[in-house]
Amino acid sequence: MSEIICPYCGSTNTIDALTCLSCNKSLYDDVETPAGLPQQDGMEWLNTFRGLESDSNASPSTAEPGSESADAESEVPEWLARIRARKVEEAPPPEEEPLEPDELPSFINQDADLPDWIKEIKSGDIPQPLEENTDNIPDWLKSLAGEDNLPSPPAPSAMPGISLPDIPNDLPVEGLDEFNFEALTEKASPIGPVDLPVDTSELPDDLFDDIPADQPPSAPDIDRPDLDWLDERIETGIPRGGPLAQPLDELEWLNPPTTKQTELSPSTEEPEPAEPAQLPDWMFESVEPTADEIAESAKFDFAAPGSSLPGSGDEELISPLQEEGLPDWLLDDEAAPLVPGTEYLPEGSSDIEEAQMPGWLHAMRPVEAAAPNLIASEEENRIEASGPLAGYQGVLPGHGVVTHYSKPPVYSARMQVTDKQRIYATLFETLIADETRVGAPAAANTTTPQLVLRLVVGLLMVIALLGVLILQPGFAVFPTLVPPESVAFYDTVQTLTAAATPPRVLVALDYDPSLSGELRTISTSVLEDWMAGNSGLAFVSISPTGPALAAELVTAAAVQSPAYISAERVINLGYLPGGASALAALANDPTRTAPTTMDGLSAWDSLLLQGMTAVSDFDAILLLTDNTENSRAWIEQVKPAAGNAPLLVISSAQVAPALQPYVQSGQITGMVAGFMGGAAYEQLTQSPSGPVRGYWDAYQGGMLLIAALMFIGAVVFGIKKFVRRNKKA
Amino acid sequence: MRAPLSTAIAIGAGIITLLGLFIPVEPITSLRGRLIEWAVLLAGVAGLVAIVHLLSVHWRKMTARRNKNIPSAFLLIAFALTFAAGMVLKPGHPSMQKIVTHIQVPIEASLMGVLAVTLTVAAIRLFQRRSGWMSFLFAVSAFVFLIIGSGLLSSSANIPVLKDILAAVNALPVAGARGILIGIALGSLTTGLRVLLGTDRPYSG
Amino acid sequence: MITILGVLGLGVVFLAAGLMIILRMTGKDRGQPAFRKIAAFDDLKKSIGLAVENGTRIHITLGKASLAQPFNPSALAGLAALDRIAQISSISDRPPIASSGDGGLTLLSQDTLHAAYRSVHAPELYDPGRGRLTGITPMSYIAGTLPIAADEDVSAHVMIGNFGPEIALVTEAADNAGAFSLAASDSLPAQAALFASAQQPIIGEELFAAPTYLEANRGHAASLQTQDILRWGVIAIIIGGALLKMVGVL
Amino acid sequence: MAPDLLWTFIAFFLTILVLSYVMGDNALFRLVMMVFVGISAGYAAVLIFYQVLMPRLITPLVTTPLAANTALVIPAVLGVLLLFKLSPRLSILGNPSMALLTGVGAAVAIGGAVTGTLFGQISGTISPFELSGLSSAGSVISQLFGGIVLLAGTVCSLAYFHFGARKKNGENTGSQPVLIQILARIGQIFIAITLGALFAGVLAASLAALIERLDFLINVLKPLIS
Repeated sequence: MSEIICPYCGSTNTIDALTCLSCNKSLYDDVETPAGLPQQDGMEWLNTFRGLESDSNASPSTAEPGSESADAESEVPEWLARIRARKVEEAPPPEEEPLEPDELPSFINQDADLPDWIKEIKSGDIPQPLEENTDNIPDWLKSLAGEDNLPSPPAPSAMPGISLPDIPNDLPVEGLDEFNFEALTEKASPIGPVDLPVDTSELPDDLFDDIPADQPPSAPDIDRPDLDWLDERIETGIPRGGPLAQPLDELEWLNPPTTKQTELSPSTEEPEPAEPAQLPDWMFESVEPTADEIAESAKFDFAAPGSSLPGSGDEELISPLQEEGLPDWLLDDEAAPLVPGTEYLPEGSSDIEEAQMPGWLHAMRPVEAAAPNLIASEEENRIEASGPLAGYQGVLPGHGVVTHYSKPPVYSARMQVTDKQRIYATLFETLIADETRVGAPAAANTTTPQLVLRLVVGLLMVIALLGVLILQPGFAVFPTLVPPESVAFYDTVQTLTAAATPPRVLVALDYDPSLSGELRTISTSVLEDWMAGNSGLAFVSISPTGPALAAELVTAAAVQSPAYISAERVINLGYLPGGASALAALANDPTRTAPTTMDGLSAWDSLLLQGMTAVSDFDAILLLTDNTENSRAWIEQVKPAAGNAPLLVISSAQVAPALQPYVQSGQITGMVAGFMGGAAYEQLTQSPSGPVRGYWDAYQGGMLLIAALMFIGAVVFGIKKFVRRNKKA
Repeated sequence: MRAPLSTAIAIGAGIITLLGLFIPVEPITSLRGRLIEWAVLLAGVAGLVAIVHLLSVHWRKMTARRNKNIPSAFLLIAFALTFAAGMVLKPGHPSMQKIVTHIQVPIEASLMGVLAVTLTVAAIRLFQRRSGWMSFLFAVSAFVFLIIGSGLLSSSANIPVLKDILAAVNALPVAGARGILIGIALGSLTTGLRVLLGTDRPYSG
Repeated sequence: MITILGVLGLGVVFLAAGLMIILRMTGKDRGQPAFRKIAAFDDLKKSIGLAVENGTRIHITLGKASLAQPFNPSALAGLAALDRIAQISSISDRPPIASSGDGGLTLLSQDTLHAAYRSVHAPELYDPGRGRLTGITPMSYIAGTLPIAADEDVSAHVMIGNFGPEIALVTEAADNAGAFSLAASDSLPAQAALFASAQQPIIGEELFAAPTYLEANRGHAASLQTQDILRWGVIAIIIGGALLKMVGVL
Repeated sequence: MAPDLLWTFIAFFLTILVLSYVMGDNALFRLVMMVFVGISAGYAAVLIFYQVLMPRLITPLVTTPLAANTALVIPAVLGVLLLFKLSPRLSILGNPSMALLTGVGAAVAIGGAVTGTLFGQISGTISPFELSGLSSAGSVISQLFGGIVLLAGTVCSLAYFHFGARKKNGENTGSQPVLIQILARIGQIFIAITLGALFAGVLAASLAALIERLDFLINVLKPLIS
């Protein structure tokens, strides 16, 4: 079974536990799923299926758009007001103070929209980097505070988790031309990933590329509200031009830093990798949220020397992503002829139109894709000066390439994960394991042993029964203890057949051919007794095959009663369509419900049924049944109409326990159930050669064989499970 | 609202039938009887329609371009022969009864026999499939009742309290059965009411 | 003739109907009511999800109860579950198939599928061939259902309806094919057989909870709440009645 | 070959082929199943025609004047409409017929559940507490004890099925009050015992069927061998 490790005491808990069994602390204490979140019809199950039941409501994709947009609207004025206040007062930004969680922008407080593991990270790790960042902020913030047009400074921090790759899908590209997305990117918060439904590990690394290495890390919270509304609009799918237009206009002030950045000279030179020590912690923390990144960190160490970091350089970017991990549209862009931004263009390439390159695409353009092409352009222009290829243009250089490429970064294989990350990685693995468990059940693996087991058990049973039936060893003792309901049955039959007037019995035949073997065997002795008393038998059935089975039954019983004239004393009223519903009609008026015999003759004018108009005119009702529901209908609907006529039941063993309540309540006068009841009846009648007696050896042997097999199976599989559990422990 | 006419018919017919059961006064009672009779007739017609549909499904399977299902042809032939014979001879004819007693009975009874093996294997594998104390109790109960049902204990009439013990053990399942049956009745009540309230409209296709 | 039992019966029906209506109306304000976890339904949801993702089929079988019979509510509950399953698996490459052992039920299963696809705006998915009669008698119904378990690439079997114990043959065939099986019946012998043979057996009245646990409409949740209220009413009546009987009042 | 002997051999081979399923699924078994489905459908169709439609609908409509059978016109029309269910395009025309069938079926089910099971089982649970007719103290105690066990089992089994759960902060915790949990635990015991007993009963019934079939095979083969 899956387990959850308590983040407090480390003890294991069942996967469905909400609080730790050892320390009694909540396993999800930082997960605040809001109450009454509307469930999106039909989609929650998919989350459940993915093993993220508790997250299902939290997923931004499942959250109700209406409510989200409403939240967004309620949040926007706050940050707008703050920004505007800053603009007016030129006061130090309030973000300099460490933010309390309550003060965090809406997208952070919207825990409900977040998967648990993200919430954990958010609640546990975010505040600290915020404080650290705010410590670092003042210098550059102060410098920026002097710029009127820059109420919010361009943050060099890349936004590793921002859902920017979604933007081209959600918004028209031409719409995005209107503002520079790079600015937004720069201004993104490291806390951003927690707000995103997408896995940050799938983001293109060049999201980070435009960050000037010389800029210190910024306080991301300043710009967080901007991203907040953007994310919300992107997620809620509000069409651009409407509600989006206004924030875009307001963001025009973001252009200067962008312009400033584009003025940075593109460099094909080896960038200076930033020293890890100089990097703020939040950069690492921001990587923490996604489980994929936890796995990714196994092959990539952000803090390892020699590796670059987001914001540490322009081209020399760490890309834990493989090409196949990129979205198609990004791959397409890579494959397309290079249309770089001005800052990357080498000399001679300036004829390419700048305007064709949207800002957002520029921001996301993988640097790896750009750099080799830059070299290629140089190569194409170079003319070989010496050797046999002298005078040719575009000859591959023998030595130049080496100088253009830096030594590939060495990625550390050492995984640097915190305990929490490990816990969540384990949890994630468990969830995946759970996901694959169902639908590809263990049965698939155990099919062969199961078929073998079935074959062995089947052959064993068949051979054993055949052997006993053929040899008739006589090892089984006939029952001497007789159930009281069988005694009552026997007594009733004896009383009625001993009467001066031969009784007339309504025989309700309500069993399927599948159990005709059992019921025919049991009831033959009973019918023989009725026939011995020259009883009149009127058969009726609510089963389509009932009339045929009744004829067979009478034929079998009549063999032992040669004096009995079946043609006169037996009448077959046929089949009552409508099943149990027809029984109410039968109880009310049998002459109308079953007017004719199977042969089409008028039943109630016959010698046997002459003068009868109601069910209560019968001396007894004998029900032969293999079915609880129909039995109930006979008991509840026909018995009350039968007056004092006793209701006798011959039932299959499979319904006997279900009919016991009616025996106890007296609604059933007497009952013979299964071979056991049949044997009891034959014991009472002292019949030396009853049909049940002939099968008794096989029956008792078979029952004991099944019990033994069941016991062995329980022991074997029980021990197996016990051993397996011990091994696991 | 989806299928308003059908919904009205279902609710109206249902309420009349229900009232006729609880308040047996004229003309509700006769109306109820009539509605039930109509329902039985319609169930019969629905049965025929469904049988035709069953045949069409197997006809399609048999005539499919790919993966032809040959056994479907046997189904169609068996149906055609039985139906033709039945229409000519009528159901009461001895030959038609032979179809039941010599074809349906052997097949159905043999399938029931196979079920004995299936259930035995299921009982053996019970603890492989699932553990837990409910399964354990189930297994113990089944084992005990198999022994009781075999008649082994009933052969020892000399043991003084055995009869009482057997009677007490046999009474135990009654309590659980009652609980389950009452629960099912409650479920049936609410499910039926959902139809009568128009919440469930399975006929609105 | 009007009897006390008749009046009482009618009272119970009106009480239940009133409760359902009130709970449904008040439920709109209070949100989704809380219900206990039933592991079988969780696994069913996962199996449906896997079937959708794997492109395999879901098979829902509705039993053999005739609509004109008193024990048809299990089939009605099965139809409600079919409706929900058809909706949520409508994005699958292989839409679910429904089988039954009664003519009326077959036609209703076709109607249900039709309505379900229309409700998700995909009426083109409807194929009457996916609502099948597999056999008209109880055992022929099982015989006709066996090939579905073996041949039709079914990865999840949902059995909700009135069956006999012979349904264990289908669960075994499903097991052999490596498919998931959830089974619920109102028949006691069938429940016993399914407890041992089905991967996820549903006991007793839990079968009526299937639509609610598959997140159907509020009416189903209200119906389940009503069941709970009536249950405690019945318990109170039983205990009170026993006490009154003991002291000789009743 | 005598017809009876032929029928016996048919039954014999069908039994053998079906029992071959014990060894595993096979083509012959499948073939027999298809034949079985076809035959049972054919037989049922004949029965429906001759025992339902003919006597209750067709014959009265044909043989008696329409004025005397106006009530049958409605089911006749509804029955004809039901035939449109065969066409996917026109199947909607059959909806009223299905609605009537469903409505009446639901009402019948409600009636059965309330008057049949609910009242019947409640009265059955209470009835053991009727002690007035008992003479000896021993029988009173015995019946009272039995009645209490029965009542406790019924109540606890019912409590086991309680669906409601507690909400915490508006979220479903899935947990139930302690009292219900305790009752449910006890109820589980009774339910498990009941299902175990029923399972043994089903096994006994199916074993009886297997024995009867094997005996049939032996009886057919005996004369041939001897």
